[in-house]
Amino acid sequence: QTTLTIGTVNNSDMIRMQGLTPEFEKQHPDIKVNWVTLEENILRQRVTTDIATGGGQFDIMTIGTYEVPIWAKQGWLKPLDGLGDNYDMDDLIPAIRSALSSDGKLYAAPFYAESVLTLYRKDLFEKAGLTMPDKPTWDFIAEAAEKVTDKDAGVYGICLRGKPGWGENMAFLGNMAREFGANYFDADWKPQFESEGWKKAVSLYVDLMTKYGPPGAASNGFNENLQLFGQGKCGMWMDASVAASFVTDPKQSQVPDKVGFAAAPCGTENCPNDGFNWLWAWSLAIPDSSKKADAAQTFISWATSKEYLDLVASKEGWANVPPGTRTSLYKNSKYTEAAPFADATLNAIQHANPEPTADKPYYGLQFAAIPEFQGLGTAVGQQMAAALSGSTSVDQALKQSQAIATREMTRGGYIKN
Amino acid sequence: MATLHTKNAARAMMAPAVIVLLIWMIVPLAMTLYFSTLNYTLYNPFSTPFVGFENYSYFLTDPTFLAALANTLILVIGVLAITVIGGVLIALLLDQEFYGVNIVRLMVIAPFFVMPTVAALVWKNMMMNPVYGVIGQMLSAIGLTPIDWMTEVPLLSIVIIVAWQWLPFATLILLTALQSLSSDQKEAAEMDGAGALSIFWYITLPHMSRAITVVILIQTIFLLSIYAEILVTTQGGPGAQSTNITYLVAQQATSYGDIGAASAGGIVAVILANIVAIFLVRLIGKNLDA
Amino acid sequence: MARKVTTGRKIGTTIFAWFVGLVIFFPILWTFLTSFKTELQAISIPPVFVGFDWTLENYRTIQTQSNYFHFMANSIYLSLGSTALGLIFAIPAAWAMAFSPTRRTKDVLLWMLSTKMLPAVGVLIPIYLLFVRFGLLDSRLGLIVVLFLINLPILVWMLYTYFKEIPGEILEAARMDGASLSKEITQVLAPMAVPGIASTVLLNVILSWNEAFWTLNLTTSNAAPLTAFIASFSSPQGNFYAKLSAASMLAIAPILIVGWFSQKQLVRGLTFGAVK
Amino acid sequence: MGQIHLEKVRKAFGDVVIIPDLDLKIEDGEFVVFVGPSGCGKSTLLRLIAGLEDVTDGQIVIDGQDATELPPAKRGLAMVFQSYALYPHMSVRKNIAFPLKMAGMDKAEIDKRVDYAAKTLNLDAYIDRRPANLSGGQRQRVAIGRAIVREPKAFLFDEPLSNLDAALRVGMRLEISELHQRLKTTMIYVTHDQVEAMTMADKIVVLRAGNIEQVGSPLELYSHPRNTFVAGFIGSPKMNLLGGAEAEKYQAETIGIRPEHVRLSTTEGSWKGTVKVSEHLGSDTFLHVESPVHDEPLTVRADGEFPVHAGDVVYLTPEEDKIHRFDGEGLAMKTNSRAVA
Amino acid sequence: MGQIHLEKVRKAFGDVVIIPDLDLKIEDGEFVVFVGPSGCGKSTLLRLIAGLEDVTDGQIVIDGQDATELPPAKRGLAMVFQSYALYPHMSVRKNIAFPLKMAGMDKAEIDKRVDYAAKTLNLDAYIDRRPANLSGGQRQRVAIGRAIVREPKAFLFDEPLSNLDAALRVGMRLEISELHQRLKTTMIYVTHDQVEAMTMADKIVVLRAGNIEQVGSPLELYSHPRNTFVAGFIGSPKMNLLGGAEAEKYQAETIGIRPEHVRLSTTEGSWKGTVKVSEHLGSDTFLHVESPVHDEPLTVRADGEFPVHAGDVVYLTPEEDKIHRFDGEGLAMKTNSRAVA
Ligand SMILES: Nc1ncnc2c1ncn2[C@@H]1O[C@H](COP(=O)(O)OP(=O)(O)OP(=O)(O)O)[C@@H](O)[C@H]1O
Ligand SMILES: Nc1ncnc2c1ncn2[C@@H]1O[C@H](COP(=O)(O)OP(=O)(O)OP(=O)(O)O)[C@@H](O)[C@H]1O
Ligand SMILES: [Mg+2]
Ligand SMILES: [Mg+2]
Repeated sequence: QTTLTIGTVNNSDMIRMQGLTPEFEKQHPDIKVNWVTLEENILRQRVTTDIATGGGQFDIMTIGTYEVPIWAKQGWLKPLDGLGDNYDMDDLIPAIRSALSSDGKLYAAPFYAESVLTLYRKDLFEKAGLTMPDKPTWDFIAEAAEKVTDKDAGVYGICLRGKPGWGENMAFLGNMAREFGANYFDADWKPQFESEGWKKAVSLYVDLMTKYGPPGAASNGFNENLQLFGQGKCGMWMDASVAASFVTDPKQSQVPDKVGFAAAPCGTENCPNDGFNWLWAWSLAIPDSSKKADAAQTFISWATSKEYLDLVASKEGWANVPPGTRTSLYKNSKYTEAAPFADATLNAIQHANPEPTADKPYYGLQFAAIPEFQGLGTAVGQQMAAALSGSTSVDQALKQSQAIATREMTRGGYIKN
Repeated sequence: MATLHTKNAARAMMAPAVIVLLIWMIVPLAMTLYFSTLNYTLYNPFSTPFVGFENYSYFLTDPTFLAALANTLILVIGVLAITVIGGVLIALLLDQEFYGVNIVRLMVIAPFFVMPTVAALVWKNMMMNPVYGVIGQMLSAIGLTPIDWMTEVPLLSIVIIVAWQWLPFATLILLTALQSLSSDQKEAAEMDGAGALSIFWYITLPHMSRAITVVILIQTIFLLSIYAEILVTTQGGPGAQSTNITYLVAQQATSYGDIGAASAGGIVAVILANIVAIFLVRLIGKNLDA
Repeated sequence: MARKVTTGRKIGTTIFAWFVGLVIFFPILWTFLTSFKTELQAISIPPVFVGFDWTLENYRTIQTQSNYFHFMANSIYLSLGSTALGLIFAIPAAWAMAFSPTRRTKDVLLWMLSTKMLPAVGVLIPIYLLFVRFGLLDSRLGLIVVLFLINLPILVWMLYTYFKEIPGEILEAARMDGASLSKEITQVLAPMAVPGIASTVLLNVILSWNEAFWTLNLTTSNAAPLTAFIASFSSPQGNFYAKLSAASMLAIAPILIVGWFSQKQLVRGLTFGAVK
Repeated sequence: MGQIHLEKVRKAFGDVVIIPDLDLKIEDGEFVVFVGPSGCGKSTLLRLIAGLEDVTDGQIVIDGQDATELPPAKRGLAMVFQSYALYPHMSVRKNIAFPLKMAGMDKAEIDKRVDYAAKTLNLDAYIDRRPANLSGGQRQRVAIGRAIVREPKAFLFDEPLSNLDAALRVGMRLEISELHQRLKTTMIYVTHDQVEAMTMADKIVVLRAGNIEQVGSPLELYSHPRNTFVAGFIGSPKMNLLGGAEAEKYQAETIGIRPEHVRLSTTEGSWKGTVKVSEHLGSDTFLHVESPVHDEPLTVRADGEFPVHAGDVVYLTPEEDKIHRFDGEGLAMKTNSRAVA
Repeated sequence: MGQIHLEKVRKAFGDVVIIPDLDLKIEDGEFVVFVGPSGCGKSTLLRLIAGLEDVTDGQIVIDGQDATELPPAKRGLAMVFQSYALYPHMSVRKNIAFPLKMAGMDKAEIDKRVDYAAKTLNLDAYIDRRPANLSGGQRQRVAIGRAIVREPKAFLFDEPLSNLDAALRVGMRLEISELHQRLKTTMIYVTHDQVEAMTMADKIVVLRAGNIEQVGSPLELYSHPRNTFVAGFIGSPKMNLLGGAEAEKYQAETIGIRPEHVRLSTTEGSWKGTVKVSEHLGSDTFLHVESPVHDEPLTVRADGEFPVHAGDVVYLTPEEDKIHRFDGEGLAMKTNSRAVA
């Protein structure tokens, strides 16, 4: 008998998967699954240390689109070439598949994926006489935020991430900056934080949040915003598309049927990817050090298969299946009926293209898939939070960010001098 | 107590503890020293060229280094101030006669048993959250704007959380010290015409000085390495407003994966800690004849 | 002791002291209450104190999601194991320092304490590499050794200050009576120092129980204690206050109860010779 | 001034009555010593006078003014504790100055008084030391110094010498006596040391279980103990108390004879006995003699060296006129009548 | 057996020499008392004999066998500590049994011996109590019990009675003396109590700063002190030591006269003086008399009550044949020659 140790984040889809393991073990009596569920930051720290030192503690790791290309390049991951004949790799949404592949080989299987959406309160918009366009612009968002805000009633026009971190506020701000036409780095890896796009984006962000945002926005992450929105305190919220399933769940939200979904807003005329500058997929990968690669592939194949989606649907309902990985799911009418956000999500994911381009030397959208990004992004995120909390000005924060980033990129050897 | 035989025995008995601690100190320290001279990142652990003091200059020129140094001191001193002053006051309170003294005592010491991570999580989410936190709601209820603790006063928030955890420790030690004050001395002072305040100031407080020193010594050791509380609450931000040296070092390792810089930072932290230690030893030298 | 405390004053003190006690205890009390709410009640505004539907749902969810007792058992193993190991090393050392002091005793003691000032993160990678090399990752033994080492200085100091209170003459008497060194320690010193040893044990157990850096970084699942348990409930996606509260209560309850029951011991030992 | 009157003073701790109704008048300038067995309430009584304990009932009048409800500081008394209760963190100077500082006296005046007190008590050389660096006798003097600077109405001493070694005790005893002669301030002194009580007191108060057994000058108590308790308590070695036939000879229930009032001979005398233990001090010889007249050994003292040893036979002759007679209740009987025999 | 010879024993702590070259022979069965001022090295000497400290130089020979290097347990000596050093966590029975258990004696034999010791010391009733529940005297007895069960070659006592109160001290003193008479084991006893030294010792060793000043029987020391130090140290109250003109009369540098060897009169005598302090114990009267013959007050003892008080004039007449003469180095001079005057 083989025991697989799986390190995973404590997100609800993973926890659900953990709950369904007995089904897997029933099908594969020779495999036992041992879950290590940890909070995201701690998990990342654990698996990074482990894989870099060859600790061999995990057979399967839950990692994201950020780590996969970097680790694959180091040869730390086993290519997933034994997922089985029924796996139907072509069914994976191409953007996701490409994000998880290196040299044409898949290194991690997507468990669920997300892009960015604009969630808004239909009832409040109606009251304010507003209609959300399919592709809103930031001008419209600003206007709407102002109109919807009613601080006496505890309603804030807009809720956005403010908590510092490369996967927290920077995920959003990186995305927003791109909507204004800016990247993290130029083609020569020079950081771009003092460019026009960043300035516009961050100024607008700080401006909106100070005027129409909830108190304590600088420490709001996904969860805090989810709570706020769920309690009907937010008029709009731009965030990861998974949010959609939470806010429409009556057990978690007080406004399940009042939520509308739209594309992420755009800041410039022809914004890249139609504004969808966010792509993330929590994926399962096998470290090269694992001695149980076969069993691990068996498990991954099960957990990311179509059958798994059916299994979740049969136990928990279609609205709760992990979204964003398979095209077939979005063709399934049972799903699209149960999940009002299905179209918006698919649309967002399909439009997000993480490939490098002429002016963007890195892989990834709301992040740059280079090892330095994690630290750099977090440090910059701290500056943004400082700007948001008012302890520094936007210009100052961007200048600092530029300095920090330049320092790191120089140390990393990207910038030659 | 001092024949050659017992002296030799004593040496032999001390050896195991000293040796294991020496190993525990030296082996990682040597490795750290070695790593601190390499360009060693977690993302490329196979090529680790020797770079001399580059990591040190990189760490020491980190724009947040000085801020972190200052924050470390503020954190240590702030927590010490709160716990010592609060500890003295609560000890005085618990030394009084009142109904339910034992229950109040249990309530006061409870935070000491709470894991730092749990303490930080509870305070961050359930106490200090500006919208859902109890403090925020109470402020709203009386018509004030809730404070956004983690962004407006991040360092203070951490000081409060850490002080909450250590207050029982200080209280317990100071209470014992208080209760060990011979009633003779208090009575003598009373006969000498001292009022309650004078007794406290001239008799009780000096009597507790040794206990206060011990509280300071022990707490400083733990406070210098505060990490979990920051990680869970502010993650050092906003900016570097709540980054201490330990957190800065940790960031090098965990978020940049830069083991070279983290090692250099670790060595710097050790040096700083030793400076503090020397200072402490001076401070307690006369008060703590070991 | 001398003169009467008036009832009025006593009542005043009572009210004030209870207020202070409740303020300090409030976060724990609130966590306790929240752990019995539903997620929505947990974040309801204004907050509800007792007028909610008490539910055990959170505890049930937690138990199905992760095996609490496995983590708790590890916490017990680790804290007791490291403490036992610590005593084996610390008692002789403290004996030597207390009863055969030299000019350097104090320096050695302070040096020992200063080893605690090393920032753990600075040496994480070296230790991790060593653990990989010796195959100690995720083993209870490895963690017991680490916890033992980080707490040893405190252990030695506590025992030292405690032993110093014991008159050396008694040990000399034992020596005159023909006791060997090991008998002197096991049959005379240790039984006399039982209260001190007990409080040392208690403090060490608490510190080991709550240690969250090494226990998180060096374990995966077999040896993972409650600190890792908490890490799986601290900020998942979605509303989590109630579940977090329940998990928090589960993580701290054992040590809190032990601590409350043995607080007298703890207080006595905690004084680190601060009180003469 | 320092007149202290206790009127029907009663003290109970909870239900336990320690001092049942006690009356005592202490006149100005008197040196009063409280003696009594351990636990009889000496310290309690002193603390009641000091105001460190509340009386359960009764009045304490100091200099004609009711002080029962006054806090200690307001009574104008100074106390020297058995433990000295010096402030360990203050220098000798600061210790002595403390009561004056508390009284808000100005710096110059304080210094003057402290210097004077230090000189009087030979403490000048140690004035800047901490108590921990002083010998027992020096500490004692600091405690007294702290008491005298205040010029109190009366001094209260609770076994102040019991922590000192024998030699020092003799010296300090003389110092306190001299101090009293010089200051003429009322002093109340608790001790369980015979010699201290006898040599220092103007008036000894013998207490038993919170009751006063006898009050009088030392020699009064020595010569005319009111009852067997006082007889046995005052004098060292203890008075020999005999009952039975020997007592009947004197028409008493019990007779008492002090060791120094028995004549010793190796050849003849009233009572024949065997030496059980002999203690030869050079200056005196104490014999513990077993004799048929009493079931416990009789203690006898001879001046100088009396060369007998354990097992030797000796004859004892009590000095007739030094025999004390007690009745059935242990009370002294009027005249010392001769033996009828 | 219990013969202990110290040969050229030297002890230094670091650079400080506490005992410089000391020779002493203690014969089997002797009761030897060490006396001397505080800090003179009495305890150190005892601990050297016990083996609790290493000698710096010299030899300790016990029963003819060199024990210098032997650990305490192997020397066959038992020690009773000043603090008694009982094992607080063991019952009286276990305390007494401990040395036997350490010696690996079998259970039945241990019980037999412990019971016997307990009976001897009247401890049967407390045999299962812990030391904390015993009175001072009982604890003392347990400590002795623990020493006697081992049937040691010699007992070492370090001020065993100094923690007891006066009354108990007398009783325990007698008990130890009796024990010695019964066991006839060598005993070495440290004290600073005059009375204990005089009454218990077969042989007193007077120490000063680690040197032996005189060794002899109590009465030898009392009557023939070898020098002024011993003269002043043995006897209580202290011998009066006079220099100057009075001494010259006796062709000596210093003369000494004990308080009990001075006759007192209110009318006539050799020396006229004024009473500075008078202490009336009933049984004795001690006078401290200021006289032109000496700059410090002379101490004089009168038997019984001698009714003079501070300020009265008295006349003192030393008993000629009791005068001690000392030369310039403080050493006693051979014969007591008469005054020439
Ligand atoms: N605070 C108290 N509560 C209860 N009982 C007390 C208290 N203080 C003293 N006692 C009791 O009162 C009695 C008298 O005590 P006190 O200290 O006055 O005796 P003492 O004559 O000074 O004895 P000693 O000679 O031992 O000092 C004792 O039986 C003691 O136990
Ligand atoms: N371990 C030690 N280190 C240094 N000096 C010491 C040590 N033990 C004793 N001394 C010194 O040796 C001298 C003799 O000490 P010891 O205890 O033998 O005196 P003592 O005659 O027993 O005095 P006391 O009558 O006060 O008990 C003292 O001056 C003391 O300070
Ligand atoms: Mg008393
Ligand atoms: Mg001694």
